[in-house]
Amino acid sequence: MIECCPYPPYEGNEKRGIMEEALETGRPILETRCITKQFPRVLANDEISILLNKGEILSILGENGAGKSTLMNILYGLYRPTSGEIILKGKEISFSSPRDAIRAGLGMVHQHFMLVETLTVTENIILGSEPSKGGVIDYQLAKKQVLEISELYGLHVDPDEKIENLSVGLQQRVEILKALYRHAEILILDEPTAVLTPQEVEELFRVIRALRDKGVSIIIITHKLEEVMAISERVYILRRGKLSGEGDIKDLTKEELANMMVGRDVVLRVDKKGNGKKKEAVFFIEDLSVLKKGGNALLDSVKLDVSPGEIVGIAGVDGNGQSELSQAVMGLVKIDKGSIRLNGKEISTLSTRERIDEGISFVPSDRQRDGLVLEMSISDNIIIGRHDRKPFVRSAGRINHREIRKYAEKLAVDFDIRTPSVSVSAASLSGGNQQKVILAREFSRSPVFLLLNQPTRGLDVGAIEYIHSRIMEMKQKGAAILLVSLELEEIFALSDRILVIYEGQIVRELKTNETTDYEVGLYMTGGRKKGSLNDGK
Amino acid sequence: MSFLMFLNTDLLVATVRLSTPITLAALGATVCERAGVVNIAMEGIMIIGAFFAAVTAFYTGNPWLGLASGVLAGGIYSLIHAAAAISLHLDHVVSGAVLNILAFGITRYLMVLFFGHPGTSDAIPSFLGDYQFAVPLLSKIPVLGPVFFNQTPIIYISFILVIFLAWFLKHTRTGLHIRAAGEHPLALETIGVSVYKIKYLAVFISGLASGLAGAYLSIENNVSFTEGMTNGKGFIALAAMISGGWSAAGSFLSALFFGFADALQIRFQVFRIFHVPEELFIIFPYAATIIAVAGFVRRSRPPKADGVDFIIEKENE
Amino acid sequence: MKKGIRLAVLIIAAAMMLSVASCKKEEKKAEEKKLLASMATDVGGLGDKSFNDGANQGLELVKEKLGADVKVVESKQQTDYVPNLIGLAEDGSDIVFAVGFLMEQAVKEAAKNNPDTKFAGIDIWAGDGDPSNFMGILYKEHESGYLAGVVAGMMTKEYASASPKFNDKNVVGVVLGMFIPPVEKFEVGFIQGVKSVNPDCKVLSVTTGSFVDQAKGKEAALAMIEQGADIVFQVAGLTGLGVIQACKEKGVAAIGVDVDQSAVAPDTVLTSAVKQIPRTVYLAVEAVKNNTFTGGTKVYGIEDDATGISPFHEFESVVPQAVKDKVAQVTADMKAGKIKIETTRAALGM
Amino acid sequence: MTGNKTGTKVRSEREHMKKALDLISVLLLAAGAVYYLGGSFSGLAALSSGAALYLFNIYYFQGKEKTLSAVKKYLSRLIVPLIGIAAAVVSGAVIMLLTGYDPIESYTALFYGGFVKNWYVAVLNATPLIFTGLSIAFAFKAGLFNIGAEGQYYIGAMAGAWLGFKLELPPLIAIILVYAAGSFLASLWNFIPALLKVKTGAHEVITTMMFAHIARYLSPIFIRAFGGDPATSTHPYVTWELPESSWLLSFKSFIPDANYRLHTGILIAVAAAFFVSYVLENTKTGFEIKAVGFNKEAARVQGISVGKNIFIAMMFAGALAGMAGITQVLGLDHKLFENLQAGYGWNGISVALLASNNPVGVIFTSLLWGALDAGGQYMARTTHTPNSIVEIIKGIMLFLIVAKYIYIYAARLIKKKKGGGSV
Repeated sequence: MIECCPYPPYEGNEKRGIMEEALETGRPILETRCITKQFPRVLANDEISILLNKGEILSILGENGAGKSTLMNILYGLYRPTSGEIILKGKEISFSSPRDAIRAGLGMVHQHFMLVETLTVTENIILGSEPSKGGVIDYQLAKKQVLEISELYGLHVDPDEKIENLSVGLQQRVEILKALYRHAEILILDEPTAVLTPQEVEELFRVIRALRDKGVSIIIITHKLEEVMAISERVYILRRGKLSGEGDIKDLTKEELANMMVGRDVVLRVDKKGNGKKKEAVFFIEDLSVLKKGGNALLDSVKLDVSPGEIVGIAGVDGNGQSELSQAVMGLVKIDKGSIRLNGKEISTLSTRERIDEGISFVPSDRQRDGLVLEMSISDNIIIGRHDRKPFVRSAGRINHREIRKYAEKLAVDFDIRTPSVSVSAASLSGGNQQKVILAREFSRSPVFLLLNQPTRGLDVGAIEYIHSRIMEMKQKGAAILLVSLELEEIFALSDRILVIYEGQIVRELKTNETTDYEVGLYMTGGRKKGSLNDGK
Repeated sequence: MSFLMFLNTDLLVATVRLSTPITLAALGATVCERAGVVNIAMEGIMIIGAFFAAVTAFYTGNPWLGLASGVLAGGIYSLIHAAAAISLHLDHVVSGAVLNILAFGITRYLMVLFFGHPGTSDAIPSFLGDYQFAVPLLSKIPVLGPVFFNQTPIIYISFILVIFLAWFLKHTRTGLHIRAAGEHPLALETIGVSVYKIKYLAVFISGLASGLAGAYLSIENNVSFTEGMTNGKGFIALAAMISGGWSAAGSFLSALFFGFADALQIRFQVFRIFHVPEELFIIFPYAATIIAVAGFVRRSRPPKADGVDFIIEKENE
Repeated sequence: MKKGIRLAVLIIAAAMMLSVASCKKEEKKAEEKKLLASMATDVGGLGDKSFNDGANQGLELVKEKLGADVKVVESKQQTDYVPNLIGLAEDGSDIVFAVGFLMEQAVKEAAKNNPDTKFAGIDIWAGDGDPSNFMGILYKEHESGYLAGVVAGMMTKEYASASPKFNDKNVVGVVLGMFIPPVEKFEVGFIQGVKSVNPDCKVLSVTTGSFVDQAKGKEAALAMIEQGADIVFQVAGLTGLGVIQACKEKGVAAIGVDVDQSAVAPDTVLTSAVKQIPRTVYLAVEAVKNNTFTGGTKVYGIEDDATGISPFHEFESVVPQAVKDKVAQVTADMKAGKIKIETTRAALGM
Repeated sequence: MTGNKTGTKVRSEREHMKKALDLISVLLLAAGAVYYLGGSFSGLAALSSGAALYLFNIYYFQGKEKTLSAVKKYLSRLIVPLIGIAAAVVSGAVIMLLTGYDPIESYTALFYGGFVKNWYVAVLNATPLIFTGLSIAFAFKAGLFNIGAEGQYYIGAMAGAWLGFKLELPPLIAIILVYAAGSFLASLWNFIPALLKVKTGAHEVITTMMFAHIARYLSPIFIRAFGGDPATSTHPYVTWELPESSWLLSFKSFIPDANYRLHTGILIAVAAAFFVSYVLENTKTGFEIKAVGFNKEAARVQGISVGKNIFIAMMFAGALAGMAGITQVLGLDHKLFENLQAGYGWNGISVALLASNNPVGVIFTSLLWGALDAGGQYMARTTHTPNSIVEIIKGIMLFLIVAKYIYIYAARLIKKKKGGGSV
């Protein structure tokens, strides 16, 4: 056994009294001692000791990649720690699979929902703990049980609906029900607010508090300072796999937290100076509709315009037509009605290829699925789309590897892509660097119109800052930018105008400096009666 | 001569007989692929099943033991696929292709060992075709009676399996787990069910079913094993499963369709309706399948994680 | 782990010792020069219950009666033919048989390059330009087919009452494997035989497209039986086993092919249209032994007892004397060259 | 000034010399390959001296380290296949022992027969395999499984024979035209599967396989149409012989001791492999096909037409498999047999997988497969071991070489052992 002090001195932390205090009260339910997890190339957790009291809401704060998820996966039995111990209700335990963790009363709501989309709510909730007789599932009983629990905790959801037809908020609800169904006493929520509207976040917090009042102990993993301040009672801060601080919320300020999390002061404010007055719009969408196969509209008569040097934000809950909008702009989906014009030219009849040639650049939301060919090299990913253009191709379709390499190396420097070589595969890069490869490709085309769909999804603060600054640079250069994001923070940080999308319609247009995130959130959930666009002006 | 006189009950009975091995293999493949493991090894598994069924029936004189050993041999042989595709993370198609190649080598090698000569085995003393059984009353129903209720054991088993597997996938814990494993394996793993175990089980089930298909060929439909007697039926089963939309009932219907087309072409030849080379008749079921796939079968969706390798602990987090 | 390695080493060591031991045994080989007869199969390989197996049986016969050594090699693809034939010649064979019409080109090449070895080709024709150490052996399959047809034609109508196996529909059938020359000759001969004694009889015919698909053969036979066929002639190799099975289950009669197939289902196989490959193989080897081997084509037929039908075995009592007499008479006519039998469907206007 | 100039001059001289030596080594390698494939083992000497010169060149101009790293690079590529082959050979030996055959005698015959005695048969076997292997590998690169290569092979063979009869042209022109038109027809055989794939999403595994069955049963009809009169002809179920103008050149015409059956189709196959490799690595078409094969979505977003590239890949794959048939007819048989057990499409899958879909790798895996087949025949003839053992060994080999994860497990196990031992 490796010697490890249960309460290591944290960097710059003198408030050790809380720990001892908590221990003295004698109600810790879960404790980790010196958990270390070594992955082949990364030390993900380095001697982490935390303590959870019964019936409290605890936050674990840290950037992406700080090791929060690894720690939780260890607690949940998905990973085994390289060393260290876990103590549950005073007894040392070791989980060899999630099954053990679930039996011991742990429940987890993953950031990426662990729901099977083609199955119903009930099937998902009971999965793995099915009420059954001789292996045959008793669906009647299951449904009854699900309804009972959702009644008890006030988490209403239709038990017969398929997951793929539910909103994100409801899906999360199913995830929580899933844990409660297994009698979870400790509930771990991994980045629970990542895709929720402010209203949904509030609702979630209400649920969390209600759960706490019923005796459930809760761990929230997040990188959002505001949430930590709003919901939790105590917080641990992780940085690069190590505990960098902990404390009672009431004793801490936001700035202190930020400092402990990043190791420096963070300013998530971008200088939003425009370049003079508004110019004539270059990009128009009019009356754009995309219908589902069944007939109901995915996009319903969307109308918008973007001017050079302007960033227009599209705010909305996931699944309200954002992806169809970007697909329609890029020509990846058949549109049923409407027009898209760039520089006065109708582009809705053009192929994707021709649209790119007209000066559209696109950063897709799912970089691994739509943005990159992971198996191909970084240099190939940088020039893909222009792989058949000079100077990357000689006559007769022969590829000029030397030019490609030269160009990719230059962009790798320009966009700060950290890699030993541009000839390694894109799969070997971290998420932030992968996103930079996409930016390098798209921004270097000097687009007239730039479509960004969640450009910073899942990235850490440093990368977000960098990408935001590059976006502002494009704005300065006069690109017309349409920004689709699920993170209101990002919309507010970058855009000049905000369009709210709800069920395939643009329900509101708002000026960033004249509105609040709460108001936008209201429209995002269809909260107010769908007004005409002119109301906002 | 009445032009359509071959459209009779016998045609439907023949359809069932011709489609049974395809149905069985396609059912197995359905379970396998619903759990997220692509299986193109049915041809090989069938031939192994057919061989061991015949060998056992030959040496023991008991076709039921032959049935059991053929099914079991198929199951065991399919575990190679499970080990390769699940534990060794080999591409599923590659593993299946290897199994097909191996199966022909193995049976040819063993033929000489067991029977002293290659080609075809000696005839088994008693076969399952002797156990044809007419269900009282039901077999008297016009048309459908003889088709569905006056058949041999494995054909009955195949009917039961269609219903059972459809029910099994929908209504049992294991069925639910299998469906979840093919759609979102991590979701299953995170609630404490071993995805590997479920996948192994599904592959094993598919092996049993393909083994049964093989046994049908060698000890129920006929009385001896012949090298290569599957003659591409395993691949037709693959087609049936895909055009059946990865469902038990769909696979059954697609297999019936192919069997029907095949039965029909034989009758075309018997009646010599068109004076064209025989080979054009033989082609008919294959062409009909293409037309069916092109015309009637819409894009059906495979399980989301079908053929996707599942590794829990990623190397570089 | 270590144990595993040790075990592996042991196994390998054991393997080596064993093989060394077995090598030594074989070193002491008899010096005397025996006659060596060998054959190479076509891609169908042994176990085809047709010409490959037939030739193999011939060699067995040779081994037994002439005391010669024999050697058989199975070809897996077309490219194997020439090296296999030449290889057998180089191994010291006195005569090498090439089996199947697919090997024609190969065996002639091999013969040209190994003038000291005799070659023979089953189902292969030898022309004027071909080497003199090569003998082509052909058979009049249509004669066997014709005789089988005579029996079938009479039994299905005139003598249908002889056994409950026969009905009054006056229909018989032929199931073909793939449509290749020997198969066609059997079928065409059969049809003519049937028609010669029973002009109204309907002869159904199905090609299954495979020589190994028993299920398909069975289905084809069943489809014919449904239409009233009470005698089904199979010319389909292993696929034909399914045909016999179908006849057995449905209680009708089957006619086997190539060899006497009575043993497959004694109560079902009425007779078989045989092709005496073993006998002709034996004759060729004997000719080599007696130094009477000559090149050119040898066409074996009824006059050499190389074609014809097998005994009726269990049906001996069922088949009336009139039929047996007719068979004997037709056989005699054939030997006398009185009967002209077409060999292609085209000639029959099919 | 002067010093600088001399420096440039010296450098350029060195450059020239390097280039010249490189050229010589490439020529040696090429000539060696031609001779070796022609069955002449003197080619091996040329091959090895070419390789030695290549390494020497690196050593002389770039230093020891580069040489070592080059050697390492090539060796590291070979290590897994070699381990796989060795392990399969050992497993085969165990099976033989268990079933009462002598492994040493058998293997001696197998390898002597395959790589020495009947090496030319190995080359003949490999020729169509290279084409079908390339066809399948190329389709795999686009994310497609051309399981029906066998069918395209038949179409190619039929087209080759038909055009061979019809085109009465001078030798070289006839051959070029037969290849062009024949492979075009074979590629058309994949037109409907490609169309269905793009338009309705019908799985190519179903469609190409069904088309393979159809092609297989069309070939006897074709042969009857172009064969002699069965009643009188010398060889009734074979087509007529092609005119000599459309025969491929045989090796014997320039290597006197070559086997007279060995034809230069193998050189066309090797050239095709290098061509496919070039297309994939160095052209925009290859770039797009790989992008579509790896990630359809991302390719689409970048304006690469998925449908177009599926079409190109399917048609090109069809053409390659068709060339296997053409080569077999023009080179080896000079006529079309009814040979329904060719199996080149199936074995093509094996060689493609074994080569991890690397076109140049396909050459070597096809030769290995061809040699094992040829050796298996020799073994079956000279020993008592049945050659179906070769099929089993091939299957095991395939497993052990392709299942790279075995080696990761093994490495981990060894590491753990070591780690555990030291503490």
